[in-house]
Amino acid sequence: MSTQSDNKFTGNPREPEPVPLAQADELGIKQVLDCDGNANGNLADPNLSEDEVRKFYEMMVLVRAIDDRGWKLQRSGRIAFWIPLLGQEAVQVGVTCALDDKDWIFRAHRELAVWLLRGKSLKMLFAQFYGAEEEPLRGRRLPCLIGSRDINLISSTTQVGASLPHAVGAAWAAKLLGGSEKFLIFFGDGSASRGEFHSAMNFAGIHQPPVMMVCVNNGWAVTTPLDRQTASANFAAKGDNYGVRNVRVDGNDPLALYAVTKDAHDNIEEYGPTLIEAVTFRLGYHTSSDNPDLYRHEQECELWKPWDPVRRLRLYMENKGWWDQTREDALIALHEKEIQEAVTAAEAMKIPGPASQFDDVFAETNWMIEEQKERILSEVKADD
Amino acid sequence: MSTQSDNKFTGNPREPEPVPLAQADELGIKQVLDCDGNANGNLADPNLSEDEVRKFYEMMVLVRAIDDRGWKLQRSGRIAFWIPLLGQEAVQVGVTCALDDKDWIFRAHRELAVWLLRGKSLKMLFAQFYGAEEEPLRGRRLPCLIGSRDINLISSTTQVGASLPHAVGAAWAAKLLGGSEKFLIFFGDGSASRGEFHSAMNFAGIHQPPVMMVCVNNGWAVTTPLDRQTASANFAAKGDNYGVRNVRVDGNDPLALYAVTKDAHDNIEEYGPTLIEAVTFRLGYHTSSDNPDLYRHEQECELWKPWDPVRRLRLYMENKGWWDQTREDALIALHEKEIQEAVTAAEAMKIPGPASQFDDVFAETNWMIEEQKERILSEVKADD
Amino acid sequence: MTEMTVLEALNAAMAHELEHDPKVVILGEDVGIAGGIFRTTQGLQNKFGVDRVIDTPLDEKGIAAHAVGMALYGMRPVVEIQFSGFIHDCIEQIMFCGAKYRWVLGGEYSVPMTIRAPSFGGIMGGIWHSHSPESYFAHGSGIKIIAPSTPQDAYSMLITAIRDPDPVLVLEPVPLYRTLRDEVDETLKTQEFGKAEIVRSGSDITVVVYGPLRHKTVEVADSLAEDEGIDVEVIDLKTLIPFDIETLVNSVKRTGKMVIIHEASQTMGFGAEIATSVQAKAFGYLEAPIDRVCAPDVPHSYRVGDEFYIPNKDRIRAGIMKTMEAIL
Amino acid sequence: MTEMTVLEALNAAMAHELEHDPKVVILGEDVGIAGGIFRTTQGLQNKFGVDRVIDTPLDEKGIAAHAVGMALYGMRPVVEIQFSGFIHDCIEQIMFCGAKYRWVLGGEYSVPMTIRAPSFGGIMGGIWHSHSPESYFAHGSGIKIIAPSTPQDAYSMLITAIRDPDPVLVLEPVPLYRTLRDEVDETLKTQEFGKAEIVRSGSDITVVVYGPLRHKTVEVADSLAEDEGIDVEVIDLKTLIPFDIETLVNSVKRTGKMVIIHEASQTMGFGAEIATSVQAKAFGYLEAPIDRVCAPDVPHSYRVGDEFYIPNKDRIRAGIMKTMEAIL
Ligand SMILES: Cc1ncc(C[n+]2csc(CCOP(=O)(O)OP(=O)(O)O)c2C)c(N)n1
Ligand SMILES: Cc1ncc(C[n+]2csc(CCOP(=O)(O)OP(=O)(O)O)c2C)c(N)n1
Ligand SMILES: [Mg+2]
Ligand SMILES: [Mg+2]
Repeated sequence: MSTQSDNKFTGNPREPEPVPLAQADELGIKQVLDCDGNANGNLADPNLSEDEVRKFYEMMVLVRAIDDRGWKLQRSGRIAFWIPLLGQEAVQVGVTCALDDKDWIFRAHRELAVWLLRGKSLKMLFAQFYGAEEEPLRGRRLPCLIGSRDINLISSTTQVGASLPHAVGAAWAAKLLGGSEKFLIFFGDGSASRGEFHSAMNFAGIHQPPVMMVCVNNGWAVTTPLDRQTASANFAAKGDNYGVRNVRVDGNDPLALYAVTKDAHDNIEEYGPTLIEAVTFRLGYHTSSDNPDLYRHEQECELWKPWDPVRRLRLYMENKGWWDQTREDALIALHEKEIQEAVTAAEAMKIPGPASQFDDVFAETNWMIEEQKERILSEVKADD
Repeated sequence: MSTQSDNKFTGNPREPEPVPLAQADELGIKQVLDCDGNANGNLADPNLSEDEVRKFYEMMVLVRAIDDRGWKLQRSGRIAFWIPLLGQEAVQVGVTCALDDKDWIFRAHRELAVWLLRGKSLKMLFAQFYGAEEEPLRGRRLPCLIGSRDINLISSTTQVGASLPHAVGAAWAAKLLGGSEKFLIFFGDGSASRGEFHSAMNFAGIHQPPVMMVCVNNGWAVTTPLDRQTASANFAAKGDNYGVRNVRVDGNDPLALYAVTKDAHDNIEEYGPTLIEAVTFRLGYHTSSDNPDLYRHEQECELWKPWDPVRRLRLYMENKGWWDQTREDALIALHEKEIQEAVTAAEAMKIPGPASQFDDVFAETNWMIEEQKERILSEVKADD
Repeated sequence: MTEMTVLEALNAAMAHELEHDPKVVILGEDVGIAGGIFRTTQGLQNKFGVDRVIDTPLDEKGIAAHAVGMALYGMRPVVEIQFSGFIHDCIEQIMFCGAKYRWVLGGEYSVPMTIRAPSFGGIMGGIWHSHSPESYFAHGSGIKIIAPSTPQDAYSMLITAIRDPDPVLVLEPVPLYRTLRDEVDETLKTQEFGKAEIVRSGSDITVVVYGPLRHKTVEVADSLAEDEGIDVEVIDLKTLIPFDIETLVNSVKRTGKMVIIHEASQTMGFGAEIATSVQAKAFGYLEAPIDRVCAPDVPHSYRVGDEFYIPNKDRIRAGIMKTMEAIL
Repeated sequence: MTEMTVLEALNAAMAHELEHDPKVVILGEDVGIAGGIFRTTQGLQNKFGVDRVIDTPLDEKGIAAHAVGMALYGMRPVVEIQFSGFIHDCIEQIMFCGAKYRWVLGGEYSVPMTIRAPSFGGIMGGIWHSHSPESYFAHGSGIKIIAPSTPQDAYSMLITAIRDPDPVLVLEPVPLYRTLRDEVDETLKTQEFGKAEIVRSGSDITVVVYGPLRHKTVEVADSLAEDEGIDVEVIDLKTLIPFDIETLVNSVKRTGKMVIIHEASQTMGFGAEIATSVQAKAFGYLEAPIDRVCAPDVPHSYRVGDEFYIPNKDRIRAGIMKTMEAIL
């Protein structure tokens, strides 16, 4: 019987495991690209057009640049908090592009690309980071917890995993009412330990709503590695228990992610719900409050770098003759300019005062809230 | 995609499924006895001695007689509530007999045999049904929710499934502190839908405490059949997801239950925890408040009757020459007498007054409880 | 006008909404073929089908959570929690997801779900089958709480709850399900929340109550009028969040005294909020402290809970007399 | 005497108990190698090993539930909930399993578990990272609630909690973790629960507070003495269940006025219980209604919550003045 006690604790981060993406076949991981960007994996190249692949690539580069800027804004004290996405660009782009705009997406906490892929502006994105009054969530939520109804993007409720049944429930409702939307939720490996994973998978297996559940397995939940989270390293297979179709996919391979999600999406009538495990790695900090040096072996990031999704897709495009350094330089320059404009705009925006935050508790307010509001506003006004 | 909508509802109970015990081999169900009591199943006869088998049989007959009497007491208004066990005698007897007395058992709601197998009296059992002050739970709990520390039997907290992690946690504590006890919990197929099943299996898989989790799969949770509870009819296999060893066993075959539990128990150091799915059937009502005619096809009980655990073990004993009608008659008469004595004794007992129920909220009481107690006792006394 | 039990009124309300709004679904354990443990939904699955009256897995939290998702999409799910003693696993989902989504999502989404919680004691159910859950839902924000305790209120308030754009918790009076029968005017489909009812007007003391104890309290009031000449005003709160402060304050301004009666245990029971709010607004009119007659801070005992923990008539009477005598 | 921050005091308390009682274990998300999100358990796993300081799966309910089981066996698990905004999934397990087991099992078992809930606002955390969870645990029975807000109290009260034979919920003051440093007498291992502390004695008005606001309140009191000549008595409740009614009542008998201040939202916040209990026992001494200064019944906003929802000094001052002026 293997026990936790066998692991003598040394106080140092433990030696990293080999990168699972390097053993995609043995581990049942669907993969198009190898680490040099050649499409010779166990999954056929979806053969997207140059334009489409370029869109993937440019968006991955853009969200990486946003992440970089967000991090710096936090470090310099301009915004209070930041949730990095470094290394996880592929899953948000590949998956989102496989859906229709009318499909609903429930976010976890690292998927900024959905916002932009669905046509919202960089300016409003930074407005959310700054908590501006005019962004859809009106300064109520932590930076990065974006969402907006006009693009069918639902910001999570912060308790990780808790919205899994919301996605399943919404999909079930659409099915019952004859809606044509499909539903997708991103959630982390850590979040799967919560009861809602069990509930959501169970209901999904029984009622077969049009939902895709994307487990972004990045190997860590804050400081906790996978083998302290579950004794079964294969997340996808957890679907078997519930009669839910499932697939493991290279989470750093935008083409494989696109292909697998598109298949699940387009055949949802036949397949029912799919649990998609995207095997990836968080190259950055958990959040701006984190310090991975305390718990993660420095070697681990090094091992994953050859599997960097941006690098792999760039090599793929270069192999095809679709990309070169000139274009890269131009893209970087463009992003820098656009991001700077967004930052400048966001910094000029009004942040909410106390009054507007009293809205939206109910469709109609009540005497309790109004009385409290009046008192607080008067006390604050009286003294300031 | 199969959907619930395909099931056109008729308003009548649906046709019964075939009895899974009849297809034990195909369904991976461990079985010693066929339905005529011959030991020619896929699991070797544990070859228990005549005395041992007789003990099993007599206890199964006794709890069935208690169930019958309890039911009648409820129907005649002598006790307020009853939880039948008819048809599920084998699992409580076979499993309990495979453990040592020091091992902890967490109950679900139908296992009366543990109480008697561990040496507690019939009189105290009926005292609990009547809610007498002198029984260990002091009239606080519904009839049948028995438990007592001196036999390491823990009454459940009524929310079904909620005590699964308590059993795992207690086992984990024993392991950490070097205790030698092992732990076992009974829970129903319905209860496995709750989040605690997920938590308990997950922690058990990671930390490998000495615990056995017995899913008494009786096909129903009140009016809800298995396929509305989960899309995976094989409960045992759910252990795979969590790295928890698992086994399916004929839940109406006391010898198979004994053998499977004993194996899990004696090899717990090597195996780690085991999820045991006991496939059985509730022949009776869910509780005294239930009416199965509303939801269960009358044919279903008929199909299960040949698999009656009491009948099968009796045939086994008769085949061995260990049992005959004379002994049966004597046993029935003895039980009737003993039960009558217990009823008479229980009816003579004091039931608790309001005062004693204020104890045990905390190790030491506090002013809030004492002030409330004093007021209530005075108001009640003043007027009565 | 039709004579109905409380149970029949609830059933009729659900049937009406299922009939007239395709977005309404009923979800819960065993709500289907047999109509639930209490038979509140009897006949509904047969009439509206398995996609409108849905048997769920045994997972209260999962039920509530999926209903939140359905409601986000625009459905009006009506969740039955089999007994309110089993509702606590849903608190995070109801209070910190469902009830917060409107605000947290910038006002862009709403969660029009109804949670039916069969509550209160009196059926010898012991701790988990005799529960008053309101305190776990009355703090925080984003959910309404109602406690109808007549057939008419059950009918009109349940329909109102189903149509409400926000989450509503319905404390259903289990002990009255079959024991209370009265006329129901089915043309009164809705009833504004937040309005208390003066069930018996009186000038000597204000007694605030909600749930099944409303009826016992009126009986005690009547007998006090007869035996002692004390004229008790009995107010059934009916809506807990938002509660009808105006009616309470106006009453206590007339009577100068208030006793609050509920089945939930005393400490942090809803009586604490009523008392605190009322004294804040009517301090100068109070002739005696506001008193509470409640269950003690002890779990509900199978054997003695119904008889002694839930305020019985002796205790209600003694409680009223205590405040009356405090003045003398 | 050693100078410590609140965080260091909590760490020292756990280290001491781990060292001296083999039955003590720490459980929680990320409590191991990095010492938790806040580093409260820093160094403990390294010193005591992975079997005493245990990283759990991301499953608050599961953590609480397994700790209940460990405690039933006789261990003294100390559970860290990463942020108290995530504690609501544990309510059933803590309140309706852990806190009820002693009674429900006839007094034959006990559940000596401690739940550490990093609470209160002030770190721009928004709704889930700025939470005051006490109302969800103060109703019902079987659990104690404490809110230490000095290094000494953190040290002595956490040790007392770990040694307590019943479940104890510890509301830890996140905003003070690193910002408040003071002398700790490590020989004072325990501190009796249920005793409030008169932090500043005064004769004009009683102000009851708990948690981090204790410090702001004293500042306001000092400035009121200086600016207005008002002599405010500030009482830090420290234990919520069971709370120190005697100290509160004695104080209000002297001052005739009471204001309660807390970060939790107003309706059914713990102030409701304090006010109701105090008016019941000191009615004749009150010169004004008991007032509450709290967060509104609105979720905590990332942008404005810390500044305006949590009572700031302006609001505390205004609240005290309002009651003072009510008298004039
Ligand atoms: C219910 C709950 N518990 C704890 C937290 C604090 N927390 C935020 S993210 C996180 C880890 C999540 O891990 P995972 O699901 O794997 O996602 P990842 O951060 O790796 O993307 C934790 C513990 C939370 N947000 N919600
Ligand atoms: C959490 C919870 N929800 C609902 C109930 C009411 N209830 C009592 S037994 C039961 C069915 C349990 O089914 P199962 O676990 O299969 O056990 P069985 O009754 O079939 O033995 C239900 C729903 C409960 N006790 N606890
Ligand atoms: Mg992760
Ligand atoms: Mg069952």
